[in-house]
Amino acid sequence: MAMESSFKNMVACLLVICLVCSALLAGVYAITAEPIAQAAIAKTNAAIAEVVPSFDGEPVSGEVEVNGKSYSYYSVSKDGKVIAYAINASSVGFGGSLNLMVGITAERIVYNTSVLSQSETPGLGAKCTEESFAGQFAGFNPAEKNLAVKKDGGDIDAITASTITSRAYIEAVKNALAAYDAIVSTIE
Amino acid sequence: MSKMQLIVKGLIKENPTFSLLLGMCPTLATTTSAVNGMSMGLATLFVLVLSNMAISAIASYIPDKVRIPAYIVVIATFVTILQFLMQAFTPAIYETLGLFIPLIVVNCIVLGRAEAFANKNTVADSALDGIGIGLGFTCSLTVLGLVREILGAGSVFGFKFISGDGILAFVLAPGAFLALAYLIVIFRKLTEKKA
Amino acid sequence: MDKLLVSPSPHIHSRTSTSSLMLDVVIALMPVTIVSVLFYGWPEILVLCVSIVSCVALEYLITRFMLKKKPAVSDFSAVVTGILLALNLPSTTPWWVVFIGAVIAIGVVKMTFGGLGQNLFNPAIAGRVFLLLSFPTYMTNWASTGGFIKATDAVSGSTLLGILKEEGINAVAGTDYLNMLFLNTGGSAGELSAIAVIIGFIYLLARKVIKPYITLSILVTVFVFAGIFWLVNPTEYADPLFHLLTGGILLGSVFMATDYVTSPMSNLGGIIFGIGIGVITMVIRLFGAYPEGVSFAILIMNMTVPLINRFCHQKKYGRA
Amino acid sequence: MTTTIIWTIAIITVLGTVLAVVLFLVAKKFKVEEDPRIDEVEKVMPGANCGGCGFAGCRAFAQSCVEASDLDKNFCPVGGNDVMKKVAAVLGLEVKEKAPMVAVVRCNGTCENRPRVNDYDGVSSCKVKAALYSGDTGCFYGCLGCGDCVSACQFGALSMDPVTGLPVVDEEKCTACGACVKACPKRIIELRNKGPKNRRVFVSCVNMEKGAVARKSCKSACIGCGKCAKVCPFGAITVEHNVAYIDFNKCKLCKKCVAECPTGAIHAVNFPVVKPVMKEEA
Amino acid sequence: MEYILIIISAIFVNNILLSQFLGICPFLGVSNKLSTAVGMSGAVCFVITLATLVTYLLQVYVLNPLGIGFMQTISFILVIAALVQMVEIVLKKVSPSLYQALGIFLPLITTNCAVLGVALTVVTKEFTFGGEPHMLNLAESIVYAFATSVGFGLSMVLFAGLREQLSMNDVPKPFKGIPIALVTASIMAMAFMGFSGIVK
Amino acid sequence: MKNTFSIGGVHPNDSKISADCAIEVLPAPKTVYISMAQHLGGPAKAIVAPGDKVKTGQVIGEPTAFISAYVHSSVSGTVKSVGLRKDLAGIPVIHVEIDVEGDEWMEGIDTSDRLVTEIPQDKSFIIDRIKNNGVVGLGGATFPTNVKLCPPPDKKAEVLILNGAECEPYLTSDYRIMLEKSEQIVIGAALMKKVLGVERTVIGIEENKPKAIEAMKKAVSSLKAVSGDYSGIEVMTLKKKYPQGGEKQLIDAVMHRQVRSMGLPIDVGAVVQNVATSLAVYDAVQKNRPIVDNTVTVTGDCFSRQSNLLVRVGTPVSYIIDYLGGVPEKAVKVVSGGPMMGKAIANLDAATLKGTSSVLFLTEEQTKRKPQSNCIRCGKCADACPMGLEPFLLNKLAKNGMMDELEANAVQDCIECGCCLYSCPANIPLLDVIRLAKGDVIRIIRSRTAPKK
Amino acid sequence: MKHSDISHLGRIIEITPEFTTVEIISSSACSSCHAKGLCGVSEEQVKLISVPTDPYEEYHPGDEVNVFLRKTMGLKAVWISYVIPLLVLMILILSLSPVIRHEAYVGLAALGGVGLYYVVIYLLRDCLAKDFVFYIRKKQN
Ligand SMILES: Cc1cc2nc3c(=O)[nH]c(=O)nc-3n(C[C@H](O)[C@H](O)[C@H](O)COP(=O)(O)O)c2cc1C
Ligand SMILES: Cc1cc2nc3c(=O)[nH]c(=O)nc-3n(C[C@H](O)[C@H](O)[C@H](O)COP(=O)(O)O)c2cc1C
Ligand SMILES: Cc1cc2nc3c(=O)[nH]c(=O)nc-3n(C[C@H](O)[C@H](O)[C@H](O)COP(=O)(O)O)c2cc1C
Ligand SMILES: Cc1cc2nc3c(=O)[nH]c(=O)nc-3n(C[C@H](O)[C@H](O)[C@H](O)CO)c2cc1C
Ligand code: SF4
Ligand code: SF4
Ligand code: SF4
Ligand code: SF4
Ligand code: FES
Repeated sequence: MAMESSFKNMVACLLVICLVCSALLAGVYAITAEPIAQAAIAKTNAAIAEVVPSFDGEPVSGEVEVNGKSYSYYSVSKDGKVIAYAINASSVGFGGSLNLMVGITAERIVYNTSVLSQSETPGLGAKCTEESFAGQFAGFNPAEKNLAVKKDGGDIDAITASTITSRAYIEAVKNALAAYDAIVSTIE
Repeated sequence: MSKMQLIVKGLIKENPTFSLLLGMCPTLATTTSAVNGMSMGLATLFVLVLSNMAISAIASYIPDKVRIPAYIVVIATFVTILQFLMQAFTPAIYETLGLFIPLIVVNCIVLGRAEAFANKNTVADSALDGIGIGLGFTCSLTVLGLVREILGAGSVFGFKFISGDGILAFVLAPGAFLALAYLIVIFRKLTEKKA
Repeated sequence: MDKLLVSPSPHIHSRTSTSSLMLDVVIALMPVTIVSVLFYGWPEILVLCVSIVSCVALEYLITRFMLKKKPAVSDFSAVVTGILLALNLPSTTPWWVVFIGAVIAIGVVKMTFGGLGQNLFNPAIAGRVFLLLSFPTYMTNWASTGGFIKATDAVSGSTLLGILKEEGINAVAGTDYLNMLFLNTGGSAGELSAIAVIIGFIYLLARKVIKPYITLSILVTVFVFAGIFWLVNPTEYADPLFHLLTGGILLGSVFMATDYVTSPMSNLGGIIFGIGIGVITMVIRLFGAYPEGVSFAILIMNMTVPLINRFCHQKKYGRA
Repeated sequence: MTTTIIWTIAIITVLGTVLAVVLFLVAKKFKVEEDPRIDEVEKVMPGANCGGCGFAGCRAFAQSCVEASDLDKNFCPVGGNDVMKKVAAVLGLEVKEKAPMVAVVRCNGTCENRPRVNDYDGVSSCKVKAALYSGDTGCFYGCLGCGDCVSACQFGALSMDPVTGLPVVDEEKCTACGACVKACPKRIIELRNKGPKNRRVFVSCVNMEKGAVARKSCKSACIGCGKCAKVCPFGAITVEHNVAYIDFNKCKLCKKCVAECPTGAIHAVNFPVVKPVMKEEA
Repeated sequence: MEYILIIISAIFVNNILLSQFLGICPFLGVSNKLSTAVGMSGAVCFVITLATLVTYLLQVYVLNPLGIGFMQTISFILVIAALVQMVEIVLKKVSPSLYQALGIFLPLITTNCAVLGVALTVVTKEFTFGGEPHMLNLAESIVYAFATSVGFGLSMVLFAGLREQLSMNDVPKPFKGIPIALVTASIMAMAFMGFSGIVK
Repeated sequence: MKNTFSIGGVHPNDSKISADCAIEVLPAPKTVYISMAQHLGGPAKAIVAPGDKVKTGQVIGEPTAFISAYVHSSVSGTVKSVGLRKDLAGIPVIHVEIDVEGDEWMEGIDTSDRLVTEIPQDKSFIIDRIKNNGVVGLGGATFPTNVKLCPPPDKKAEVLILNGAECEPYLTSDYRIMLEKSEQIVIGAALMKKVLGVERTVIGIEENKPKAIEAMKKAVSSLKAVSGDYSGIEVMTLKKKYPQGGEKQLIDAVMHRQVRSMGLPIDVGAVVQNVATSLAVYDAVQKNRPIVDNTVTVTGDCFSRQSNLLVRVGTPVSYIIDYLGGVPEKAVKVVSGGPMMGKAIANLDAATLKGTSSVLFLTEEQTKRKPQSNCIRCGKCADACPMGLEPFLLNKLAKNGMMDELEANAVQDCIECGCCLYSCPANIPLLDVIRLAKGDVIRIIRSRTAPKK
Repeated sequence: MKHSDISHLGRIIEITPEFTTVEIISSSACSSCHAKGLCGVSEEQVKLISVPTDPYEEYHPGDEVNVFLRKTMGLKAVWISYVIPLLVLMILILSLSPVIRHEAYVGLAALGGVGLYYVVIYLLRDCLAKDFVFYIRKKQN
């Protein structure tokens, strides 16, 4: 059934298959490159939109350094005025790094937070994505309340049996606030 | 073998997960929930069907000795295409399944079907075979995911039916092995009776 | 006598039987059990009862209806498993969680492998670890449930090791060791009183139920390991005596690491096994996420038992 | 984008070609040439891997068939003639039909015929029992009743009859693999021709003791009186060491001996009118 | 210090078999005999590490500069397949007796999830190891691959020991073979979770 | 310091209830049945025919192989038949049946009680006497003593050990002869010492027989006064532990040396002989008296007439029992030998052999095996095994037919002492299984070491 | 067979007065598995093994034999062919990384080191050959 396995045959055959396949791949790549890029942008934008008040225009991305750590952020504006920053902040949780998008309004109030990526334990730390915990940060004003878990004397209810994750989440928000301060100070 | 049989055998007699115990890595890793399991199954189904068809089409032109590498190239191509498509259109699922999408390349089910079926049969039959085996794989992954989700999280396809948590161990690594072990035993018992 | 009985030699047998051995373990566990009941009261009795009853019942039902063999629950091994499982749980554990623990211990870890003597892992420990992974909330709630006698210290919601892990060494400074020896603060039933465990240990040794190698090598290893860290940095690490007297190390080393089925057969093997448990326990205690690591350590070393048995043999006659 | 496409094609092609070269080298060095017919033969084998054929397993048997120039020496007792015919068809060879065989228990020392004089209280194993003593009864030669043969049979063809204490062969299931023959320390089980319509005549006793002694320990013992040998028109019966033996190749199933035997030690099975006593032998 | 964290993490905390589920086929398939498991582990360690080295170089110095990083999957599988075969050829050329001994001792090594999985992980995943999330550099990648494969070997050898023991026990019939092996693996995974949190 | 062996061992209750019964002579029965297989090795060939008149001590069976022994008539009378008869285990063996008529001894046999203390100096004379009088080991194995006393020339014996341990519960026959025939035993030892050319002879006795120790010590010291031939003989007190009397264990206890696997005591310079054998050697050499009778302990907790009887070889067991009032009501098992290593008797009509040391009655409660349960891997069997084996492992390996592993784990070293089965709390028939496996493995080893064709 | 040996089934293909050549079929880690035939990754390769001819035993080409090797030798083979080069690789990478800036060179150097190691083995191949002694025994049925 199959062709004879001579050296020439084999090389030729693989060559052809490789050519066809790679051409096919390249083609599909060319077609999907655009949607992929858009999906990535859409994801970021969605994350931004989730954590800041409604805005117009495109978010403007920037970069700021605090204590040798650089943070990427997006400023959004409404009617030409910057109304909030969406800051990408991270910290180390129970299972690995915890990545948040933290929206902070111009009044230095946490507008909302959303989890970009996390590797906490499902059912435990992974609950940090749920409203019951993350919701506590919406509208959180660090000037009025203490940003810490109750166990540490703060005002945040920790996720049951996941103090570590809760602390990490708070840590990330604090980082975002620090970055916010840096952004504001560089602008001024 | 009728067309129907081609499909049905993959569900029971040659069920890749419970009866043949193939492709264990994705089976264990991606079944933290029914949806994840099903997505992985469908992704595999996609590659399986396309590669089966492609290989049955070109099998007669391939010298025997480069059979395997040629198949690998073909399969890898489809896997990469799948990656592109998922990245573009279902990025969230792509992210949860992570590493296990590219690893479809080394899934013995795919190469195994190419070797055992596709290279000897017509394109149409191979497609059906791919669908059958792929569906079998999808079903078992979904079932396994479902069991783990019900026990581990107290939900079905994401809808919680209890307040609070389930038996967390079932969504963790030990639960994967445990649930699979018992499902295999149950599967064996059930099919034994039929036979 | 009309027919002669014929059998291969020997024609007489010693009196020890599986059930007498297991009964000895149950007796040895009594001091610990009594202390825990006195201290934790009715809820502890409930946990104990649910645990023992479900272990025994599961063993009976599984042998009878799934393995289709004659049930051998009269050997008391399920009772031992039940008591040990209960002693490893907080008295606040809801009954259905205890039941799930029993299902894992007996149903999965023991009977799936073929029942008594065939299991590769310690059922009670595996059951406990499974619960710890599955219900961390219940499994870390050490609140007092009010016993028949009051202890001197008010009971906090955490074990000493938990406090040590969460809040650092200062939080546990000034713990009274004498107090720990007799009645500990917080912790699972089995961790309450060091002296009760030691009484059990002496009983088991005296009755020749266990040999001391495993237990002692664990304790010595923990002591040395903790001692080294303490000597290096006493402001961060607790002292070795603290580590010996808190947590489940005593209960684990006396009753759980010595389980015949899941520990090495030879004395040398037992010592290696014990050292392994000691080291892993301390690594988890000092560096891991969990405050206590005895259960994990025993379970991990259970995996090495076949290898240890393969390479450590009894000294043979006439072979160098 | 164009460069990306070009590079994609270039890299994959280069890698693919390299792979082809490597594989060519491998293929040249390590060629597998297993005769494909081995697989085919193996497919028609019963797959019991019991070793009854004298080979390690079905595959080894298949290999030996493929290599052999004729099939005279190879026979699969499990599959019997049917399978051998299929094998021959695959290989294009001739096969001689072999008379099908079946395991036969040559002891009728039922609890009734042979009173127990001892009780055994050791591990349930004929081998252990045989090494220890004569057995529970007066007959040193007879069945020990612990069922070593039953556990040796992987086809489920043997079972212990709780009433007689003797093994019973299920003729349907028995494949004549001979495992039980090897397992019995008293060598009571014999493979005999199944016979036309499964009819057989055989002496169901191996007791080598003198008549009186044999008779004392077991009512159905062959006492070696030789009456059967005299009456047999085909010379199929020999008496040696006080036991009669019927050569199944010579026996023409006339059943004359059956009537002649004073102790009923000769059994005729599957004949139209079966005496109720014989039933357990079926 | 970071290397030590990588090693502990890869061997114990995120064991490739018991927590990442890569390479389950050889885990279940070649673990019946201890000596084979030991030999297989040694061979797999070498293959994983070597494959990771080569694919790392390929990714970082060929694919990325050319802007075709997304071609990993297909090019890695080709490279690894060729590499595995090449080792075989080299060994045969270099010392026929060694080669013959291996032939008796070990089954052939095939490309599986473990080899490809580690190679892909190294070039796609960010790791923390106590510090900031970052991509691994060459040395870290190789240490990671090595440690992961040692983790593979460790679980494999322990598992083979347990299975040899199991093979002599009277496991209830429906559980014989793979199911009981999976239950065993489950309890092993449970035990290994005790290490969680030692390295973030 | 009390000596004992270094590995394993168990402590069953010693139950020496017949210890204080002096040896009684049992009148000869009407008919004796003398087995031709009374020793290890090839059975003897009967050289008498029905109708022949024989005298007590007359040779009726000749050895057929290097390892084999003479068999003598234990009574005088007429040979009635020569043929198969069932032995104690019910297995047919050639026996010579003799109708007893009077008690006429062969000429040349000194039947007087006179103690002959001077030791012949001619070694081959001693050996010939031992051989011709059919002396075999009476410690259990019935190995022809003359063969044991002629070690291969490249091996040198250093110590002769007399085995007076009698570590088996219930048995008291060795104990009684040590009390009643102490001098004869010591003289027998001196004879063997002479043949072997060893300097040192140790008589090992367990501490639970203080009277025997004392009697033997006294006999040694009084004989030392008689002649230089008795120098170097000592009595050693051993701790009570079963199986102290096992050859290998005794060597370990006395010499602190261990015989290698599959080796013989002579490899470490030891020769072990039972005290009763020593007595038989005395009789054979000094009195030219073959083994025609031996001491048999008849005992058991359920048995009221404890006795130590001097029994003619070939006496039916049922005769002995009837003489003492019949089988006790509660007995279910009759054992020939001790409860640990003895063989259950399946046929009470069978006759005693030279090596029959006891008839022991056991009740159902004492002996019936309890139902077996799963091995709990308690290691009690391994702790008990005096050979340092791991019976639980051997049992498993044997069940799985793993011959190579069985050999690697030294199943061939098992001495079948029964300690493992005795101590197993799960009542697993360890020794039953191990014994079979041992046989198979030894066969494999033999076939491997056998010269290639 | 001694317990410390491993065996592999093979077939004699050639006998010379000095060497007997046995062919063994090496199957992949997967192909001995029950799913063989469904799973095509299971390739098989033929490997030839030469064993000193035993003058006392009669073998014929085509005979099925078991090829034996000391188990420790199997482990030693793994050690030499895989583990040591792995160590060479690791040591080179770890020691060169801080010294050489460019990772690519470190990587290539390590690969070169492994190559060099195999060259050394090549030079020592005769020494090695002495260690690995195989023997064959007729397959017992
Ligand atoms: C398998 C497992 C996973 C865990 N995962 C997390 C986690 O993701 N986040 C977390 O904060 N704690 C986690 N924990 C719990 C911690 O180890 C620890 O018990 C907890 O942080 C302290 O309890 P508390 O929060 O009640 O003070 C986990 C525990 C287990 C057993
Ligand atoms: C477990 C075991 C226990 C034994 N116990 C005794 C014993 O108590 N007394 C004894 O004389 N021989 C005993 N023997 C037999 C001795 O090993 C050895 O065969 C005997 O002492 C040699 O002397 P003999 O040739 O005179 O019989 C025992 C053997 C074994 C294996
Ligand atoms: C995914 C998977 C892969 C397997 N691969 C192998 C293999 O490579 N080699 C092998 O011997 N068995 C393999 N097996 C089979 C089992 O490990 C085991 O050998 C089988 O269940 C029966 O074992 P036995 O025939 O040795 O008793 C595999 C099983 C599974 C589920
Ligand atoms: C000394 C000793 C210790 C035991 N320890 C345990 C134990 O820790 N956990 C347990 O489940 N059973 C234990 N058992 C009971 C029994 O051995 C256990 O259920 C078996 O593992 C079941 O096969 C113990 C028994 C003894 C004699
Ligand atoms: S006499 Fe014959 S039939 Fe009776 S038991 Fe013995 S062998 Fe069996
Ligand atoms: S009865 Fe005997 S011959 Fe027949 S199949 Fe069973 S073992 Fe084989
Ligand atoms: S009978 Fe054998 S295995 Fe058992 S204790 Fe005695 S020497 Fe050891
Ligand atoms: S004494 Fe019995 S239960 Fe204990 S290990 Fe030995 S065989 Fe097993
Ligand atoms: S599916 Fe992962 S190794 Fe086979």
